[in-house]
Amino acid sequence: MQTVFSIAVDALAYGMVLFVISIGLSVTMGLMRVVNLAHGAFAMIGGYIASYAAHDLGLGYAAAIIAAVVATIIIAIPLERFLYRRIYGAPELTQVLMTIGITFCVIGIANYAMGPTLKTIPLAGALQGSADLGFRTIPVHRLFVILCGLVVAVSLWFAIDRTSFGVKLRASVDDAAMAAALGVRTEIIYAVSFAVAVGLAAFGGVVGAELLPVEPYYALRYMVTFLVVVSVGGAGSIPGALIACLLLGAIDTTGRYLMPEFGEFFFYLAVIAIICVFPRGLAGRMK
Amino acid sequence: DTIKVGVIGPFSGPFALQGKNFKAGIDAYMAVNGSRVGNDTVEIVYRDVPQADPAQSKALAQELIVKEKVQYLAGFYFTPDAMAVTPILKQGNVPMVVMNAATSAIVTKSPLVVRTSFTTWQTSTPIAKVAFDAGVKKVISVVSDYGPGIDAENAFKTGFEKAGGQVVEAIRMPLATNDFSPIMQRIKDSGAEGVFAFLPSGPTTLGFVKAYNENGLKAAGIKFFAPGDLTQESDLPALGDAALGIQTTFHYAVSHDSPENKAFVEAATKAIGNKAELSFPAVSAYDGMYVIYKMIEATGGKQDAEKAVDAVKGLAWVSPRGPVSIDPESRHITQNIYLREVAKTDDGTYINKEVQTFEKQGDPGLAAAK
Amino acid sequence: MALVMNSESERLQHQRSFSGDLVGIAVIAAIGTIGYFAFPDNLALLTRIITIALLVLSLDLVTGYCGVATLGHAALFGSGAYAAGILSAHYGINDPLLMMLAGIAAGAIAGLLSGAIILRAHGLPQLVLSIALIHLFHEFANKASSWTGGSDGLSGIAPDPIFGLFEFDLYGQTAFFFGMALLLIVFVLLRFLVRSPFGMLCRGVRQDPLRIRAMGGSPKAVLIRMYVISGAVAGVGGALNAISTQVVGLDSLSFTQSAEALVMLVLGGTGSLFGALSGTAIFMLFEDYVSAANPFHWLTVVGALLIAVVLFAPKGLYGTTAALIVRRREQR
Amino acid sequence: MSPVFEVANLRKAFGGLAVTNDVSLAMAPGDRVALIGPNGAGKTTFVNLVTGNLSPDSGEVRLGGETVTSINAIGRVKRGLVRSFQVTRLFQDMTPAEHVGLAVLQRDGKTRNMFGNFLSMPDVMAEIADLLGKLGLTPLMHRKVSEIAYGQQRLLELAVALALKPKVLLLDEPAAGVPQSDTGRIEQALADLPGDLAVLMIEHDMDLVFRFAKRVIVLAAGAIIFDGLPADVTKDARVREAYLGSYANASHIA
Amino acid sequence: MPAISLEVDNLSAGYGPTRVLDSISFSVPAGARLAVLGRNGMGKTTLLATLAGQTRRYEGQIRLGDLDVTAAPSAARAHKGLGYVPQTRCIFPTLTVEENLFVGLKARPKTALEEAYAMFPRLKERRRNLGNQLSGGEQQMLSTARTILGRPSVLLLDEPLEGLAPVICEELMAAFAELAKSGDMTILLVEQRIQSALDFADQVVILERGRLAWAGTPADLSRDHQTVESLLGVGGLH
Ligand SMILES: Nc1ncnc2c1ncn2[C@@H]1O[C@H](COP(=O)(O)OP(=O)(O)OP(=O)(O)O)[C@@H](O)[C@H]1O
Ligand SMILES: Nc1ncnc2c1ncn2[C@@H]1O[C@H](COP(=O)(O)OP(=O)(O)OP(=O)(O)O)[C@@H](O)[C@H]1O
Ligand SMILES: CC(C)C[C@H](N)C(=O)O
Ligand SMILES: [Mg+2]
Ligand SMILES: [Mg+2]
Repeated sequence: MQTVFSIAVDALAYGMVLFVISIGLSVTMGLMRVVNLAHGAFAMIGGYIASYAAHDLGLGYAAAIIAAVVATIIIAIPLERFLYRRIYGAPELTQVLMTIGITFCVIGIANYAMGPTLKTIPLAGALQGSADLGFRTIPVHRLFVILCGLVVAVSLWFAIDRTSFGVKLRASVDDAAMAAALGVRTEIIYAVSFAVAVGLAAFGGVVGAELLPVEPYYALRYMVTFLVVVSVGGAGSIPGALIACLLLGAIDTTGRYLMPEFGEFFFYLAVIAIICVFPRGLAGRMK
Repeated sequence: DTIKVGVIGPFSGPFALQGKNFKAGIDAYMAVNGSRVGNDTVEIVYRDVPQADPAQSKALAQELIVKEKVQYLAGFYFTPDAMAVTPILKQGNVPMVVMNAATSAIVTKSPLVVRTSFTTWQTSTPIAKVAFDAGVKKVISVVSDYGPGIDAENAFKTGFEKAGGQVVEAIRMPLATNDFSPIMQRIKDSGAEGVFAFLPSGPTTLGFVKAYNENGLKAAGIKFFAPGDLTQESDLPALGDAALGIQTTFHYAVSHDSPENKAFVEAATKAIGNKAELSFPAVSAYDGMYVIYKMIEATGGKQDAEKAVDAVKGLAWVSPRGPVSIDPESRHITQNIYLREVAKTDDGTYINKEVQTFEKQGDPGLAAAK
Repeated sequence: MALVMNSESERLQHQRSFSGDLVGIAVIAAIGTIGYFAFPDNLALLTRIITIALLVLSLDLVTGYCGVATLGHAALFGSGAYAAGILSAHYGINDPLLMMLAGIAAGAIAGLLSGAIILRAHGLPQLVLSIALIHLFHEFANKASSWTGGSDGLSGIAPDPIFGLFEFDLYGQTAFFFGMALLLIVFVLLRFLVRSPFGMLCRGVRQDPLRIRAMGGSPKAVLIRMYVISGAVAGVGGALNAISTQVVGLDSLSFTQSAEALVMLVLGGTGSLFGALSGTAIFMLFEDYVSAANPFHWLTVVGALLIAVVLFAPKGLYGTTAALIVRRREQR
Repeated sequence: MSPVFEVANLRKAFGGLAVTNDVSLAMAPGDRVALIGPNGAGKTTFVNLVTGNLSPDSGEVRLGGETVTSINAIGRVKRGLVRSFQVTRLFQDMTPAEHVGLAVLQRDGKTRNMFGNFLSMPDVMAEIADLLGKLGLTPLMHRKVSEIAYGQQRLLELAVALALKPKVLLLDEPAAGVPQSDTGRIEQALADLPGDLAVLMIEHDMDLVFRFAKRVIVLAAGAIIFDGLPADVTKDARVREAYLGSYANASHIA
Repeated sequence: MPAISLEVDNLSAGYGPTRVLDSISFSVPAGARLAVLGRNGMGKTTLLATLAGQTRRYEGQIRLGDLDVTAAPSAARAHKGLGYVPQTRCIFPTLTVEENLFVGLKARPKTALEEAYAMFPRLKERRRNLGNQLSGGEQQMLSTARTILGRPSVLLLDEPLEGLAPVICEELMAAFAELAKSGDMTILLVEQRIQSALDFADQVVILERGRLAWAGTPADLSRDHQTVESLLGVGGLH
């Protein structure tokens, strides 16, 4: 029984980490309909900046997170303006090509500039160590990630479903030309959404660095994971992504506990099963 | 004349760090010993195979031999990449010096293969004895589920059971595991007193070691044993305090205390640019170059693979890692394996501190395969 | 009257497309010959390009012609490679043609299996199904190491000389000509296929499956059939890979290989056989060139190439060039 | 004559909204029926149910006496039930010739052919030329659909349906978006259809409806409120109020 | 209040290299109702789309009142008072009816939605439905209502009656007439139902292969049987 609880706690924590890291991709992919394979690249840039801010500038954890988010957005602005703007509404495969290209470049540059070794982001004192749950301990940092996940989920859901910005964003994505004809300044809407997505990527990259350490190949190494959780949830749906992360986190964790040697099988079989039952993802918006 | 040496390794992509170490070792050797052997100038031609890809490796090797007219092939981080090239060595009249790939069988695929690195069997066998001597009788083995991991598991199990211990459970986990909490739970539940782990050096080791601490295994006194892949020097800064005290066996530590190593580290640091990036492939590459220079000397710069390989059979010298020799039978390197413990130095850097030496270890893997 | 005139012009058009076929074959053969003389000591690279070109052609059949998004197409390729390899390494059947047949059969079966799973969803979820599938194939091959050699690769493949005459040599001549012949045969067959009523139906399925249903056609059945054909083509590539390299590694069944094939296809231009061929050749030659020039930082340059292609040739290198030529011709 | 097409007690609700509410009707070979009704009355939904694009909550669909309720859309097409779409569904980068060619080949079961080329099949080409000629699309037959105007696409939509040689043809607003100058072509094409074909047409263009239909069915809020002769429909008060408006008073109705 | 009108000068436009509109010039006084007629494929849709800033303009000027909007992007034109109801309706499929309308509101308060519901009660019933679940006619209503909510000063209507029941058509044309009269709204109407268009309009232009082939009043047109026959291809008007 205790083992079951224990696995459940691990699953929840792991699922939330996945959620925090991939949710930005759900925004670009589901709402902006850009298959942004460079999501991991932005997460990685965030991680590098935080690591630099903490180690070399001596900033604290919170300040490092903010610096990472802001700086990553600043880096992303020219990319949005000159590259991404060209592929909004383009065929998916074209987007794949462009964003893979960006990823390759980022990997190359990171490798050159930062070196190929792992980078860490020192945690704030309060987040170090473990908390006692009674039947087991759990790293405090994981609790922090769970909290972050919840906050991000609720605020994103609100912004997209309940604000006029959200409506305009969804309208622009459905039919950019028509939205513009109705007076929606689609370029600004897109730019802001992209900035939010990139900011979330950077945030996820920093907060998730305990599990997915920052190194140049990060940008591609976890791409599949991000893509899978977002699509299983149904791109663009915040609750969907949350459920998918928790579900896949649970399957992965349980599989790894019960039969580690078949862990991959469990995970991917589950993915196939879920998509066969929900061909649009758990809560996919209709096209 | 110019003698070309073709080096195939992962110079970009996820293993770029290891490829960089190949280059650092080679550069260091040539910086120290010059690029001339007799009347010939040695020139290195690098080719990149970012991830294990035998077809690519073979195509590049073929190109190196046929087009670049290299007289020696070297490098090879991954076993399949090395395996793919062995069939063409004879026809190409080219010896191959393996600078990393760690599966025992490679040397049996062609008589023209010489290896200056290690095998996973070689580095994982001594730790079994260490574990047993430390009073641990029940161990759980946790390895990455691929060739080298399975080698490590078998090597440890063979050694540990021979010593009288018991491997209570052997877990193989996928290479792409990010969250190790469930594995740690398994370890706890197994009732083992120690854990033997093999993970390839790189990002995943960080999560593993952290999980070991954070899930309270360290606190519970479950001892940690591994071959040195898990604590390669370039990963240590990231692992930080979490790795302190972990015991590993390996053929080389950057902190090895000898004049040869001091010279090597200095040259290699200059070559790689940042000492923190230095790791074990560099020393295998350095010694690989030593072997190649000896081959060139022996053949007088003429292309004669068989003669070249014969010349280094039984060759013994003092490497930065300590005294080594090429076993004339297997053409694999015989070397000391060291027990090391992760420690923090006064200037705040982390090192693998050598605490015990197992001298003149051959490759037990070949024998086991028979 | 109008009818006569029309069928007249139709016939002309048909003839033109037929001569187009001949030109296509001639172009491929010519490029092959040029390659042979331009890189006489790099035939291994050319052979590798041919192998991958077969994979990319096969991917084009499902992605370009049928609109199935997949990042798992190497499953078909790898199955072919392992089948041919296992036949030789474990059963000692070393005849290259038999190995080729085994590759084709295994590729087709893998195609059937992949198709049955991947076609259960569309768009992004479909892409993810394909990713899951390729990981399952990969894991399976890793686990079945007594058959496949696991991560160490399957070695011990020793193909006999073709027809007992042409031995596979260090210079890669035999492998190159063998590959070239296969590529030409496959290309001609595919040319017929994509022009045929079946090919037209596939294009219809890509654009609007619901429309096809309303015409009484079953998109699923069409796609599955195409997947099997695609598997056979990928199987040819896989078997050629096994025969020419004599090793099969897990990478031939990997996500990376699949993704790379997709990148090459999009780079050349989807939905045309020449797009697939030119994409493969250009990408691999470019990669070979820059990675030899700077093995350490070439990835950045390749990334820049991909970005540049999207910016300046959004329909792919071949697709954009072809569109330009057509436009020129129309304007004249 | 026995009905070729029959619907019995068909029901469908989306959430709480009963869009098709116990609809029954039958058509005999040669029937020319117009289905009219207010926007959102459930006409398109009815077609979708009948063709198998939607599955009904209850009720039955019969084709030539055979119950096809459990047969999928493709099977129903193969049995001769063909529809056109209210919003054109065409293959954007194919030409009209290819559209019709594909329909003809599919109808004749020739799309398994992996080697031929329809351009070299004289019978197929003749049929294409004939059909496109009737609808005035001959000059455009080798243009991509994406480059031809919407009105012409509507005509092509009809051509594709006709190419399948249906027994029962369901047309969803075939004339919407077609200019008056060209509705004549549609009428002519419909007039040329084989006499034993049953046609059900949804249309809001009353002039066309009254010229075409021998029988008019009015659907409102998912239920049939009128089924009878065109001459009588304008006299029905409910229909006038719900649908026709002042049109019913206009002089030009036969 | 300055009378805003629309002025087009020597406008040419098309798709990529295909030129569809050829040197079109005309001007519409404020509050006018202009019918744009022409047979299939003559460029009516292209003209409206170009005015709305959605196709490629080759040359020529477009002025909205005193403002030159030739180079302005679509959204800016909308804010300057241009409203466009496209032929293909362009409903946002994943937005609900209410959200669709909301986009058209621009900066007006949400309560203004009631105007649309008053015009089309059917939409109010369906307001929580997604755009792609609407019937054809409902989509047409939504498209029209959505644009009108933005209170444009110049309204471009591309076949707004397509797919609507006769009774709705009548109501809608009456509503347009009302808007033009009371709201100072200038309306350009493209319509296949020539009679409805002529009943509504006070000016008519006819396009023929991308050129302006005829301009005048509805009354003129009714008398000019030859033009009707040759440019519109119908046998005569009643
Ligand atoms: N995207 C496009 N690319 C190329 N040509 C186009 C495109 N769209 C329309 N055309 C061409 O432009 C011409 C004018 O089309 P347009 O849609 O403006 O006609 P229209 O007068 O609105 O016709 P309809 O009454 O059928 O709606 C047509 O000949 C058409 O073939
Ligand atoms: N998937 C769906 N979910 C919810 N409601 C739907 C769905 N599909 C259709 N409806 C509703 O059902 C009603 C009937 O739609 P239908 O398309 O059948 O109308 P119609 O009679 O064809 O109208 P029109 O003449 O305007 O085309 C409409 O009110 C529509 O909003
Ligand atoms: C443990 C690693 C250094 C082994 C290496 N990857 C090989 O394939 O042999
Ligand atoms: Mg309808
Ligand atoms: Mg139009």
